[in-house]
Amino acid sequence: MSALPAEPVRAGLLARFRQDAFWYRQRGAVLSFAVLAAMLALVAAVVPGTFYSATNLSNLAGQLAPLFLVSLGQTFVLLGAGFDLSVGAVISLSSAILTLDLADPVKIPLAFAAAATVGLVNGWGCVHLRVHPIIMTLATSSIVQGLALILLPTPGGAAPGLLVQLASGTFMGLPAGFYWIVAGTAAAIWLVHGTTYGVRLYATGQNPQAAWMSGIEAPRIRILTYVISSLMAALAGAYLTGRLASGDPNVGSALGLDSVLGAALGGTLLSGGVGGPIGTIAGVLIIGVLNNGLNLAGVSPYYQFVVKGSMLVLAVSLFRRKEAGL
Amino acid sequence: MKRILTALPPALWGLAAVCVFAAFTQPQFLSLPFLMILLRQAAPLGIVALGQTFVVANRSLDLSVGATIAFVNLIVAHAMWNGYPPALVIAIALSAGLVIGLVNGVLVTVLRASAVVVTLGTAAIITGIGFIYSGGAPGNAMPDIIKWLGRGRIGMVPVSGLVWAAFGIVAFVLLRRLTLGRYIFAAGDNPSAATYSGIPVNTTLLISHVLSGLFAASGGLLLSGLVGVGSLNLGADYILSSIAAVILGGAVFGGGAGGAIGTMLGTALLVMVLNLLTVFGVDQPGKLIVQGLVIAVAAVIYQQGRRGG
Amino acid sequence: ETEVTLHSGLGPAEGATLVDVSKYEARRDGAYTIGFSNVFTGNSWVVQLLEEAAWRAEQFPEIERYIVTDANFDPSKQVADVEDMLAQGVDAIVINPTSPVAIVPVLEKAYDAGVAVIIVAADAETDKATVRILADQVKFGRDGGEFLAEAMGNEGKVIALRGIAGISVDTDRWAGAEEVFAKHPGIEVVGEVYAQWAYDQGRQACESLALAHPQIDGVWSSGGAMTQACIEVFSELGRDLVPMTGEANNGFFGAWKKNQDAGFDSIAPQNPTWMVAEGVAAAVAVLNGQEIYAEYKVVAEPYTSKDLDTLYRPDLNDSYWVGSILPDDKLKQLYGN
Amino acid sequence: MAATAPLIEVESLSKSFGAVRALQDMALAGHAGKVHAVMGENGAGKSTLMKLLSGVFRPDSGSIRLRGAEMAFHHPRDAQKAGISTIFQEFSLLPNLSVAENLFLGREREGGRRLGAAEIRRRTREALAALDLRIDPDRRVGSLSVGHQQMVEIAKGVLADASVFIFDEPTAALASHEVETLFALIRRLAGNGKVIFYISHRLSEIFAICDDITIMKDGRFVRTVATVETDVDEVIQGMVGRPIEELFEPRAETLGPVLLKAEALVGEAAPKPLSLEIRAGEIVGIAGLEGQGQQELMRLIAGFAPARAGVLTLADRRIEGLSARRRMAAGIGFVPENRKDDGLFLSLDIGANMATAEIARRRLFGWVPGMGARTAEIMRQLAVKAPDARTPVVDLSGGNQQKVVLGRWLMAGARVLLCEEPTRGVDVGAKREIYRQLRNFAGQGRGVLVTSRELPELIGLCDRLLVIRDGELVAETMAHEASEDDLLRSALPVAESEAA
Ligand SMILES: Nc1ncnc2c1ncn2[C@@H]1O[C@H](COP(=O)(O)OP(=O)(O)OP(=O)(O)O)[C@@H](O)[C@H]1O
Ligand SMILES: Nc1ncnc2c1ncn2[C@@H]1O[C@H](COP(=O)(O)OP(=O)(O)OP(=O)(O)O)[C@@H](O)[C@H]1O
Ligand SMILES: [Mg+2]
Ligand SMILES: [Mg+2]
Repeated sequence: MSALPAEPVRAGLLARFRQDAFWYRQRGAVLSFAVLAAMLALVAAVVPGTFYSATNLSNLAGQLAPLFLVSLGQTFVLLGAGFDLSVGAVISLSSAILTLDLADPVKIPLAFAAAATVGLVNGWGCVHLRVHPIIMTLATSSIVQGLALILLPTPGGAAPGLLVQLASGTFMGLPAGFYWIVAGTAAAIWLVHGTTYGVRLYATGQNPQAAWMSGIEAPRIRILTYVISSLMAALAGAYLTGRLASGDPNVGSALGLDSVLGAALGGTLLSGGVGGPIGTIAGVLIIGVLNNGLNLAGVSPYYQFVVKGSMLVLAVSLFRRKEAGL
Repeated sequence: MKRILTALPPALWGLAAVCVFAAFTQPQFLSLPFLMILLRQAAPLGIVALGQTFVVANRSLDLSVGATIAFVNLIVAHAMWNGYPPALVIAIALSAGLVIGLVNGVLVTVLRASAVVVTLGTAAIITGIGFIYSGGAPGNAMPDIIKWLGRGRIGMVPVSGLVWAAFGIVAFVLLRRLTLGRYIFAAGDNPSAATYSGIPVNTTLLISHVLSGLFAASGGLLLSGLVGVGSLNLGADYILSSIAAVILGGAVFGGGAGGAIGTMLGTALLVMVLNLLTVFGVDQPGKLIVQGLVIAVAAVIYQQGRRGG
Repeated sequence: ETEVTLHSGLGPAEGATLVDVSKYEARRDGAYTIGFSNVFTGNSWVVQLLEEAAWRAEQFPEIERYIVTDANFDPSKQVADVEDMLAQGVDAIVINPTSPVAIVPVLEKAYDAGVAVIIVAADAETDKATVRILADQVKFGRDGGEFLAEAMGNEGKVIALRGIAGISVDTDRWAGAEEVFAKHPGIEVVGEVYAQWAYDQGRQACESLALAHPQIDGVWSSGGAMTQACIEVFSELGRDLVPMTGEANNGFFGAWKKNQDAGFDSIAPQNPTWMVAEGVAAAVAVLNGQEIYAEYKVVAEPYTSKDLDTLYRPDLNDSYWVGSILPDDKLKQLYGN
Repeated sequence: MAATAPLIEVESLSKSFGAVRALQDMALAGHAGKVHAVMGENGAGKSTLMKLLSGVFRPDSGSIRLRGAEMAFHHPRDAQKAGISTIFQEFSLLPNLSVAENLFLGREREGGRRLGAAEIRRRTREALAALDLRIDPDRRVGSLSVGHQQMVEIAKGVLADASVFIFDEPTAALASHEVETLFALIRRLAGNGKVIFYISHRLSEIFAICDDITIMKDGRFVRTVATVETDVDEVIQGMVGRPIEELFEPRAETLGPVLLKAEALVGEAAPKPLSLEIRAGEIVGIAGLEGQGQQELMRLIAGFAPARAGVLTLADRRIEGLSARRRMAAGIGFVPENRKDDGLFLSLDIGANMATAEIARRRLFGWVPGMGARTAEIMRQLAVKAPDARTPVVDLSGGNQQKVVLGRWLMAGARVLLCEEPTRGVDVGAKREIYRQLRNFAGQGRGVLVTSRELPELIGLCDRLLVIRDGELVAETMAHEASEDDLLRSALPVAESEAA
């Protein structure tokens, strides 16, 4: 029997990123941590005292918690080769539900159930009805935003006391937002890297058909990514409602696309199957440091637009992909 | 026969349904003056959506159209152009759109960065430059010809409607009669196969983005003419509306479907539905819900049709 | 130290008390950092407000740093902005709240930290504010409603052009108008559309409503550029102009003046752009330890047709909001045709 | 035929896709220890049958019995649990997962316990070792050669300890020596009492390894015969419904002038200088083991990889400096190996698919001429089986799809066609058709350069053969003098060929 020649193995760090499956999928994360490090150094040079002050870092944690949560959720959807534009509206919806005139034990589960339903509808539409994710979630986003405005036409209402407590103040010297971030990130990393669901998600994101033929419930896995994303959005909504101690039917609108930015800047490819929550940590921090650094440096809002836009384009240009397009 | 039926854009059926509905409930809606007004309302969005069609057919996306419209508006309204020939002002505005499209195109093709992120980034940059350029205080030195384009009429017919039709013809020819269109649909369907057939895939995508920028600038010009003054944040709602119109017109990302006519019908459907909702006193949330439902239903029907055919 | 005088269009609110300025003694070093947290930079009203506030800040030698942030309508971004300002050690925060409740916790945090908190233009539901400078938005709507009722002879069909759904400025104005309409059973609101205070959307809204309703006897508008758009729609459709409410904007004044001969009449309630500038001035007053009330209201009455000739500035463009505190050369530079 | 009870048995199985009746009243019986071939033309329903056995589709009617028990699979996993392991026609490996992750995908748990990473690695190594493979379990599958990928796919079945193995065209992407490795494995599996269903369009393989042959046509069962009791002609007659006298066309009698000439051409991925020439009327074949630089050579000539040094002339015109697009305009045509990923526009129709290369030669803003007549003519010439040019190419069988890609270059008037694996996954009838078209093409004074993993195909189709080894052209023979043995000997690496 003439055996096949052994597969050539190239040595070196760079080859590792091509040949080792784990590092191949995480190469974007490595890059974005490098970008983050560069930015932190830059900030240290420009606004050293204020940025690295305890107050500021603690503020930063509070500010970034919602973006962390939605971006992590979005990461799941992107890994499954989907796209969820509706998270912003889901945040608004959960904020609206959480400030309804209902008992806390009713409305808190209700908010998450509503979010899960939106996720299921998104997943169902994309997976079983085969509507393009951008189109599907654009449509549901519009519908969900409408519902949020019906439930809560103007900002206000009373946030559940529990959420206000959980989202404000400090615990062991660290701000509440920090714990939300740690909890969300740990859960996401565990799901992706610590469970069988994670491998199956990577498989499904690359090629749902092949994954299915390998005996995996690919459709269910893809639908689940939308549910996770919606639930994370609801969690972000809960945090925001607690932090702002009130509801707002528009509170999530900016976070929809920002969540994609957070995940994409972290090296998760929009084509699916490459990237992950570890990179998203760096991606979100890049956005946060950028916003915060520009504010601290006293850059005028006009110039902030230009600087932020350029940084975005620059950072994302580092993640060169196989094919151009979406 | 079935092939032909499923090839028709979903917007056509939607439009027919809406017209029948209007005929029974709001007959004045279908009166000529109102239709002319609808035409004028639809024209700027229609042109932007035509531009969006190129990128969507090419499996990309342009989220910077809103910022482009606002930027064009700031340019043409700026006092700096007092005394210059209007043609120059228009040329400069259109060149701005062209440059924005070019930048998007280069970033998307050469750096192969995600179009979603890139065009969001360029949108932020353009918005910032617009603010800096106008000092936040938009002028109102708009040449009359632009106002005429935006609100003028020839007889009963709005000039902007005619401009839209002209752009429709241009887009139709580009997409369905010229090599470029074949390149776009081929590269949108399978970039790899397109490369191996000798199609200049990158150039094609670049041109799609340039066209989108150019069309967005043209739409912005009409909208500016309609508004008549500089106005910050003009056209922000055109980003999602233009995508919605393209989807209603039957184009999906790549896949060889959709085109100029579909997008024009899609725009008409969108504008018609929103007006009808206004007339029925449906409030903002209701409009959002109906708009979402219309998009979802169109996409589902279209997708089912494709699978069967 | 400068003696701060507030704009004459402001008056202490009913029952307003004096601020206990001794609380800010620790900060009275004559070198202040003042932050202004803005809602959104997207229309000419806000832009003029920014210009006026910046100009007013320049006039005070004791302001060492003047910081502006833009929340882009996002309450959580505004919370972050305020936090960032606190991290920079501001002495006073002037804020135009995105939401009456969302920013309360962070404002209270600022207040408790001894920072002067000046709430301007829209209210926030907290006691922990040093000074408030507010325009009465309900009155804005009510004044418009009353004008309409009278001009229509207390009966007829009205369409309403609203601003942005869910923004308190708009809901308050509409509440004022509804209050009036409720008193006159002959008045019927036949259509109501949100047009974001913008010209292009106001135009579309007015067009659909005008065509759907053959009879319209009055137009109530939440202000902005929507009324101007609606006048043009009516003229274009060849319909008789009906009474419409407006706002004190130069573009609208121009349209009003142009159509006066055709029998058009209107009213222009004020929502002065200089409120934020006065907020900055109030902050300086507080920090300087000057006597100041805890709440001011805009006492300016709406403009009517008799004010038109004196206030309309044909030499400035449509983006100019009437009643600016900016010096004339600055206005010409910003809005000159 | 075996007298024992079959291990797996299929009776009156039917399956329709909309109006297409892919399978009707199909019968099949697999006996332990036997290798059972399933044969039929493209679209005969072989893959559909196997997908029913492996739970990908559910039958409309009929029964599947495994060891006498009726089976109802709702999901591929059900079939895998029942002990049916399938190597699908289209790869089901995930390129960005590691070898270990691929092998254990969907079976990370065993008896309710999750397998640890270390254990998965160990068992992956064992499964690979059983196939004589030395691959790092953490290695990304996408970075392996196609041959190794196929082996990993098979290792998956071995690992599952299945009792029925289905191989749907496993050799379509393998080179001859890899096929040998595979066959050894299949024999070993059969020896262990497994049932093996084997699908291939390569008749020689069927006769080399299979015990029984089931022939099907148009979704129906034709007959099952023992391999020893039949011959090639009979099988073809059963599949196609008519005998095929001669698979290959006669070779060229006279050759024209040199059309394409490469002199010491060097590219980034092809660092060793390559020289070759193709004459008008000639079909030249490139033989070699998997991954010896065939692809790099083809793509270097086509212009998808820039030339670093050397000269390339097409009919006396230097083209090494031109881009791929320019070269195509100058008369080079390129048919990539992976038809579905790199060749076809699946949602476009035949007309659009055929026209691309011709249109690609035109100016960006040029007017598209009417091409209906020309398309119809080429469709007729190539005998493409489709109602008209508006038919979407997804609806075509593999052979017809391949014809569409060939037609693309006929339409563009290519003078030299670079053709990778022209008959991959194509049935005998269509193969013959494609050979005839390639010969026709050459006959019109043009040249063809072909790579193929099937040596008999290269020998039968070509006029002259070049052997590539480790990026170098090491041997040249006239096809009529060539033998598989000689070719293989020159193709093997020096060390191994000495050993052999
Ligand atoms: N998923 C599907 N949807 C619709 N029709 C299908 C599908 N799969 C197969 N068919 C149809 O079923 C018939 C049998 O196809 P099948 O793939 O089983 O052929 P095959 O014998 O495997 O061909 P080949 O030799 O080319 O692999 C074909 O006519 C095809 O059109
Ligand atoms: N999902 C599907 N929907 C519709 N038709 C399908 C589908 N999958 C396969 N087919 C049809 O099945 C037939 C054969 O399918 P298959 O994928 O086996 O092609 P093939 O002829 O074997 O090609 P290849 O040799 O390249 O694999 C083709 O006619 C194809 O159009
Ligand atoms: Mg098959
Ligand atoms: Mg096949």
